[in-house]
Amino acid sequence: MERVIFYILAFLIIGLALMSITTKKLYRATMYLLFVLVSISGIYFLMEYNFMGAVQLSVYAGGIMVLFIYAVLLTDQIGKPLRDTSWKRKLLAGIISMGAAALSIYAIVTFQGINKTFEPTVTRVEDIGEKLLSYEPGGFVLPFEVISILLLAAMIGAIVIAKAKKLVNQEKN
Amino acid sequence: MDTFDYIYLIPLIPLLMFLFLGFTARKIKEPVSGYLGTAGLLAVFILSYYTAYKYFFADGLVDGKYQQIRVMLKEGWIHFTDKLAIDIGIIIDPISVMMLVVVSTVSFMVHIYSLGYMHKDPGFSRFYAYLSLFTFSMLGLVLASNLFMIYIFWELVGVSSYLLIGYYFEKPSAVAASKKAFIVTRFADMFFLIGILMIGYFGQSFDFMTLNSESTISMLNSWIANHQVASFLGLSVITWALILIFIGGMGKSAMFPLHIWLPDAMEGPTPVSALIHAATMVVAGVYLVARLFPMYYHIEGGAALRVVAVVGAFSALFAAIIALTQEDIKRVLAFSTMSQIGYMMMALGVSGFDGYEGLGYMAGMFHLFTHAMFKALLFLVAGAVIHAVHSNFMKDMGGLHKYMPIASWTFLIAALAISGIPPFSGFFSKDEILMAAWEYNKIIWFVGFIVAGMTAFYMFRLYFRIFHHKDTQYEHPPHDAPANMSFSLIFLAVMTMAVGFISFSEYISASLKPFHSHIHWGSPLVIGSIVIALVGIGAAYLMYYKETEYPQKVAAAFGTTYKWAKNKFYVDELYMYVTHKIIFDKVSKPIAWFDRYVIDGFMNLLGVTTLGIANRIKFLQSGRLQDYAMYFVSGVVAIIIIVIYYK
Amino acid sequence: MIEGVSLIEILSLTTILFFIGVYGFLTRTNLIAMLMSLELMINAEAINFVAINKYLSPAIMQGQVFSLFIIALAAAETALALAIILHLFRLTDSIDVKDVEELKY
Amino acid sequence: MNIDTLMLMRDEIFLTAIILLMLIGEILLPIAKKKWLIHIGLLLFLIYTIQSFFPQKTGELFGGSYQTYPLVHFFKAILAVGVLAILLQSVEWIEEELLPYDFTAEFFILLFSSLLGLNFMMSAGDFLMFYLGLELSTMPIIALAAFEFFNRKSIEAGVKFIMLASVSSAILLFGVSLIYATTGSIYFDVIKTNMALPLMEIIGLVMIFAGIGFKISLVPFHFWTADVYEGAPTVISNYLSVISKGAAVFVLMTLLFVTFSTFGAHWDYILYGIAILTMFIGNLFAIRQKNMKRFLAFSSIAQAGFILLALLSHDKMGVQAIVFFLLIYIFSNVAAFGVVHIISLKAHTENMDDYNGLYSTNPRLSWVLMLALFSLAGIPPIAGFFAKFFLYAAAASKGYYILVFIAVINVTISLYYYLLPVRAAFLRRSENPIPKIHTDIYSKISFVAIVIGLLVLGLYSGVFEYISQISNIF
Amino acid sequence: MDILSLFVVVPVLTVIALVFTKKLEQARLVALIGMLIELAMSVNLINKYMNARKAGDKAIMLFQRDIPWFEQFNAHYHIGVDGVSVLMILLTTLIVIAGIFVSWKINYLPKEFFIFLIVLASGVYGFFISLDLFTMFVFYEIAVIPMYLLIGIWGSGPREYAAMKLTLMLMGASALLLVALLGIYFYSATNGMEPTFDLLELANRKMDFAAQKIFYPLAFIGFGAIGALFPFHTWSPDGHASAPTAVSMLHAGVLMKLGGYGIFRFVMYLMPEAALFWQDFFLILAVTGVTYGALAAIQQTDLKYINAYSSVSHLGLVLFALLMINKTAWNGAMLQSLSHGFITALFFALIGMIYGRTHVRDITKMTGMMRIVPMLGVAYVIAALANLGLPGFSGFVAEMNIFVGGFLNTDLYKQALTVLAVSSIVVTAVYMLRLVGRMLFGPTTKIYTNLPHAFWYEKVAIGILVVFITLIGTLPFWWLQFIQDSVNNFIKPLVH
Repeated sequence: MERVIFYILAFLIIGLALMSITTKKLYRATMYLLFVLVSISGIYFLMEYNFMGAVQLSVYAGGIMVLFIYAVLLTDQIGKPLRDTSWKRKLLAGIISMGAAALSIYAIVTFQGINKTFEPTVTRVEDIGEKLLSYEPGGFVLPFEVISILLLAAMIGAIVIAKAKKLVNQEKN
Repeated sequence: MDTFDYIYLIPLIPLLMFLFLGFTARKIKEPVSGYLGTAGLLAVFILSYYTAYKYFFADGLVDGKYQQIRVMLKEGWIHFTDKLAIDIGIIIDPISVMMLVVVSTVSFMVHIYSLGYMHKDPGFSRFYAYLSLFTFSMLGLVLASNLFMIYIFWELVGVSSYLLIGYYFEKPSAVAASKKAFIVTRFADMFFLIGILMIGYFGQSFDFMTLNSESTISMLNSWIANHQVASFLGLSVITWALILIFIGGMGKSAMFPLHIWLPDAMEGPTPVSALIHAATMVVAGVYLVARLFPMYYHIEGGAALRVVAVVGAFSALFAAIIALTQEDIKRVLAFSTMSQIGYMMMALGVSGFDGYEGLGYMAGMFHLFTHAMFKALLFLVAGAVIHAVHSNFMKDMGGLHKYMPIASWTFLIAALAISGIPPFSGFFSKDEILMAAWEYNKIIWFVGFIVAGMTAFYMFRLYFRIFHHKDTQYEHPPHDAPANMSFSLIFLAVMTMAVGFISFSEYISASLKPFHSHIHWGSPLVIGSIVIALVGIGAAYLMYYKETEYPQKVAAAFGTTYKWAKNKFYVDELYMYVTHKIIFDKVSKPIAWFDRYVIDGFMNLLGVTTLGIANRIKFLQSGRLQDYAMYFVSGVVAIIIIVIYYK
Repeated sequence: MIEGVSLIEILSLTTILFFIGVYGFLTRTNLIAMLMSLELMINAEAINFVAINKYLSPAIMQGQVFSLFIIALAAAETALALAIILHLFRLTDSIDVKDVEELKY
Repeated sequence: MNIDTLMLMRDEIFLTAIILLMLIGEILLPIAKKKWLIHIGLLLFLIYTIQSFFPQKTGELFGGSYQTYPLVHFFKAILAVGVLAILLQSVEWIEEELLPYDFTAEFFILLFSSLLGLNFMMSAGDFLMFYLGLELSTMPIIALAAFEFFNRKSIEAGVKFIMLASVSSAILLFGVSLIYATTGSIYFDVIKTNMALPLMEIIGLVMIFAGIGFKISLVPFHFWTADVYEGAPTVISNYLSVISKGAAVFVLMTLLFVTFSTFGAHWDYILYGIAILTMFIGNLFAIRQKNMKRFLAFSSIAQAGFILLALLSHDKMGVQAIVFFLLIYIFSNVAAFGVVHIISLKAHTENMDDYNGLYSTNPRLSWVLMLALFSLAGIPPIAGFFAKFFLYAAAASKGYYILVFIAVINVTISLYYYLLPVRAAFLRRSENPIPKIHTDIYSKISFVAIVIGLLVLGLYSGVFEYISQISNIF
Repeated sequence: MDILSLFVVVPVLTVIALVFTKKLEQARLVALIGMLIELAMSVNLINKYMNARKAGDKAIMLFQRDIPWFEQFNAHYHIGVDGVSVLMILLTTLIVIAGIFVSWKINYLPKEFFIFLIVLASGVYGFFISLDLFTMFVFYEIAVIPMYLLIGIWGSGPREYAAMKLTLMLMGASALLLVALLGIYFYSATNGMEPTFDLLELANRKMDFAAQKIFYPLAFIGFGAIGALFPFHTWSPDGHASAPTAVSMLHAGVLMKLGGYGIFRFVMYLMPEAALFWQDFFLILAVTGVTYGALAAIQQTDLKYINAYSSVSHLGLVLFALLMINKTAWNGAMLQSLSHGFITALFFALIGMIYGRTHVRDITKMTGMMRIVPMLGVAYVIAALANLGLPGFSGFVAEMNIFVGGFLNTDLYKQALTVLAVSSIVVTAVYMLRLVGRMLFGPTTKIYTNLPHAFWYEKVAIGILVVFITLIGTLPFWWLQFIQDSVNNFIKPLVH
């Protein structure tokens, strides 16, 4: 059963991803991407990583996609068809990507140690929280702190640039 | 033999004089520098004669053999190896002492003569400095105790000759002549040097006494006999080395085919021509062969000496033919010099070694001695004439006998001497040469015989055309030279008359042992040579005493031969062709081109290629974001593939 | 662990997804679209980590936490990137990739 | 875990504190007094720099996520000095370009966060920390690259930088995930023991290498470098070219030498090839540049190629050579970029032709420029020579003479272009050279210190001895 | 401070003092004082050296000093001198002093000029005293690089091109040398010994022959390029032509000697077997250089080009002599280095003086200079004669040693090559006399008749050089005693 669902999801992900990167309409692309992200959260749920699935849905599908949509709106790209790139580039990119993908998949398939099986466990939200705040071996408090600074820095960076936009506008007027 | 310790003073005095005059050339004015130089030479003159006296009459002869005395001044001036070294030393033996006398006499006379000749010349002091330099070098050359030292002074003589020929350095022809003289002799010196290197390599010494010693010669001969040394064209390398050394002598002594510089060298002031290009430097080659005579004679049965004889004879004939046709009086004298040196070479070449067999050697030296006197005299007279007439060409002269009696009479004495008319000195030396040649090879004798006649002819052609021939009207009536110049002329004339009576063989011989030789007055050889000389004089008298049609007729009769002789057989042109057209244009120019455009071009090409590649690949940095990403991803893929491939 | 689905299958899926993202990044002409392709790549990795964690060492949770951080980072990155892109849009009225080719050679 | 052990990461803690202080200052200080922030920032950073020179013990924190040992600590100090020098040079720029828009604190915060990220990256004991450090170092600097808001080039640089940096970090991350799949861990020490080199792992390693190579700007991952350096504010280009690159090299070195040491032997010909490519591409592109920043960008690419020489040695010799080289390289490049920065700021030109006759008006700047470029070119007695020499020695010690040969050929090529600015400044005479530039005291201090460093570090072997002592990281 | 290190320290102090000077007058005075101190030290060194040898000190190198520098690399600051280095130091000092006098009136950036000049000199001094390959290389490069600025800033003609070419070629060659150094260094680590750069230590360790074969040509070409080894000489004509006078002097006079000296001191000494292995190959290059340079000089009309090709020819003789591998030839090589140093410096000084007056270097464009500037003319003739190997001047004794040395080889083929080399003396005469005849002699060129005569500082410069040219030429044994000390030791590994 899960296998069937997985394959459905997999086809959704791949199909929608392909559509997302090939469609001529930018807004549609964002929508396809949204569906991809949602499908991916399905995979998380399927793996019984519910917290991950939730995060995926809320942060990605909820947060990041909104940013994208705003950006698309702000840059006035809804109706415009996207310029097509040259066939040469497509061919080259296709060859490289497919080749790399084939290579990677071959590597994955031939890897010996990958079929170990473990007893299934369910990760609870509490466990994750505990781990995130633990400074013992296996804990992740340091990354947690670091990413806070990172987010702060990214935020400041984004704000500064956003502010600059205003300044540019002022300057323009 | 500490009594000869003062000998180093002989070259040293002119050297100091040169340095002093050289440094003060622009401070000290005219007569002073001349007097200084002359005074210095006077000292040398006295010392030389004192040495000659001391050597020949007091110390030299020990047990019936003249000693070779070596005075070592600096041992190991350069140490090449433990055995091979350049020592600075002086050798005193008959020929070097004789050369001392020759050099100091002629040089002293030229110094005195130049006081008048160079009067009011702007470079007066410089001239005397050069003269001192030359005298130093020449004295050093004759006194040198080893091959390398002789080479050193050889070069120094060359350079002083260069400086003196180019004395009038604002005259392009003088500059060209000096350059030519230096380069031609330098070319010969290259062979000389190679010869020295070879001799040094085989003989393990540069010292004359060692090289000429029986032990060295027999060692070398045994090597040759046992084929221990390489041979080339049938002659052993050691013989070749001697021939190479002889080539060096050929260069200095203007032997065919390296004679081309000598006529041009007449561009220098006439006293210089007298000193360098008649009496002293040009005989250096003869002296060199004489110095190494034991080697020349003994090594491989005297193979090298045969070359000397042939070259000498040919040069004598060749130059005499050219001398017949020249119009420039100094050139006539130059070719005459060449011819006479050929004679000397020939004499050495035909000589044996011991006792009377060594007549040729003695005669060559004798002729060197007498020739120095009369040829210097001839040049100095020519200088006086040129000084008076302001021209070098016979056509501008004539009838000078009444204007310049001293010049005329002294010239006549010298001309008689060179023609071989007894009792003038030239007769004795020349006759002995012919005698030696007769005993050696008849063809060579015949050549010498013919040349004697030619010599008499062209010398009297010269004499008559200058002093008689026609009554030329001169703008400024010429007159005899001033006292100082005339003194030299007279002194040398006296010498010319006197020296013939020295019995040379008592003093100089190849084996250092004196022997007795005398002229067989009645022998056909002697008579023949006097007759041929008289014939030459008579012919000249007929043709040139008065203006006649004969010269043109004779010239016409000889046609092409005359034209070739007049143009010196086009040897100069051949040289010009080889140097300019072949070496300069066909070798040097391509090399210069090759260097600029191929080698340098290659280096530049490296740079240009690098820049070119840089410009060609700039498209990689296209500025397109996705290109960059593409490179990135393909780079990753490529690396993966390479790793997999090589793993 | 998904019943009947091996890790190989999941990893293959994510690999395909990743290279679809790469392909998109290389071929889209619009900066925002490229950024979206980038999201696909990042998502593929996130799945990777989670899946590997799940299959290989479910007790340790390294991968899962890693994925969380990836998602957070992706958000920050996207925000910053979009800010810059929008700023570019202000300056040039375009977000086409061919309008950022001024710096070259 | 207590305060003592926590002090093992005092560099990072200190830096975080400075970031926070700047943030507070930004909030509290009134607009008129924002200028103070510059001095406060400088002062705080100076203190940080000084403290970073006090020795640090070896140890690890947070279950191995954070590791410190003398070499990394020393390297952090080097980076701190570099950043301090850059900051000193940029005071005037901040006053002129940032202060009016009230972006001073932001500048400091972003720059310091980036440095913090680098510190974490170098000290990382697992891939998570490594990745976070990498991102933390990149993202603020991307924002800074786009900081000249009215300059289209600056924005373009920002766009290119973030797009390519994201791709590269995505690829790196994919590689990490593959390694995670094969070794089952993200901790370096576990990975080291579990490495068995199946294909998957190789792919992962190559991808990680590409990600780090991107930061070092190795060919073919270097394409962003020139464009970003040219577009970004000079201060940021400077930072990118030395600090960011230096840290990345250090990380690559520790990863290759320690974590992936089992992989070493299979790796060498790749490094070999990339070293050659990087040197040639960097040099060949640098030759024809007229823009000074772009010129220095390619030169820095070529320099990265030289560094790879020492990476081939896999031993202490390589480590010490690399660290010493980076130290000297930071000094040299900071000086070179500093001069370019000041001229660009005061005379508004980055074109090499405008440097003609620089010596007639600005002899001191010209001297600094010359010394810096000579150091980069590796000409004794300036420190750069010694640094390069040790790199060659490291490669030669493993018998890579041909590579050294190629490298020295490249040095000759590089000498050509390093002489070009010198030629412009010293040899050329100009009708209207760049007018006399008055630099502020901060820049002067910075330049004087760097010049002294450049002259002393090579001749005085003490620093190298010290590095050598602490270089045993295996 | 030991007496050798002072040779480097004094120039450095001079440079520091120069930084604080303001005007030309001060700068040249400071530079001169610094170099006069150096001269005093050189004389003192010669004195001490002779005393030490007299006292029976048989060490290869005297006054050694060994300070560890980079201990991890076993790189030392190891210095010491033997006879050859002592003479080379004297040569350097004299030429720098002459160079300062020649540049007495330099008006464009005088301070900087003297700074670079003396930096260059310090590099040269360091090179001559170092016994450690690493130290040697450092000083070598210090000596090369100021050239770029000196030519580029104060040069004439295509100065930028020439400076760049010179620098790139020399640095490219030194790059080869660097590889060789590393090779020598790492191959010295036999039997678990620590690798070393130390010359004397390296000589004790036998380098692997296979390795020698590879690194010898690299090192030889590396040094050979600066010694104008054909075909790596093309930097020299352009470089000389564009360089300012003092720089040409120093460069041709001293810097180009580094090549022969380096080969003598380091390359052949450390890789004797390879030296024999490669002997014929490089001999052919050297002989080609000798004749080729001389023949190419004939075609030149630019004074400096003539001299540059002449240098190619004469330094070719140095390499030729070194390759002959016997004591006589080596004595000659070192003597030739000295001799050519003085002669060519004199040439360039005179060319500079003449050019400074006429602003023309083309010999077809001026004639009769002898009448116009007699002092310079005479000096030029002396230089020309010395160059063509006239006895009494230095060129002769050096060349004779070389030729005799070449001929002492039992190998007929080497003797033949010697003959070929000897032929260069004729060609030298041709181009030297052609030059002298065209430029100095002949009718005076009208436009130049009012040129000033030699100034006192020019006379001093000329005087120094002429005196030493003559001293070598007349007292070769005095100079050879130093050289022989050194040659005897350094030829040992090569001859059995």
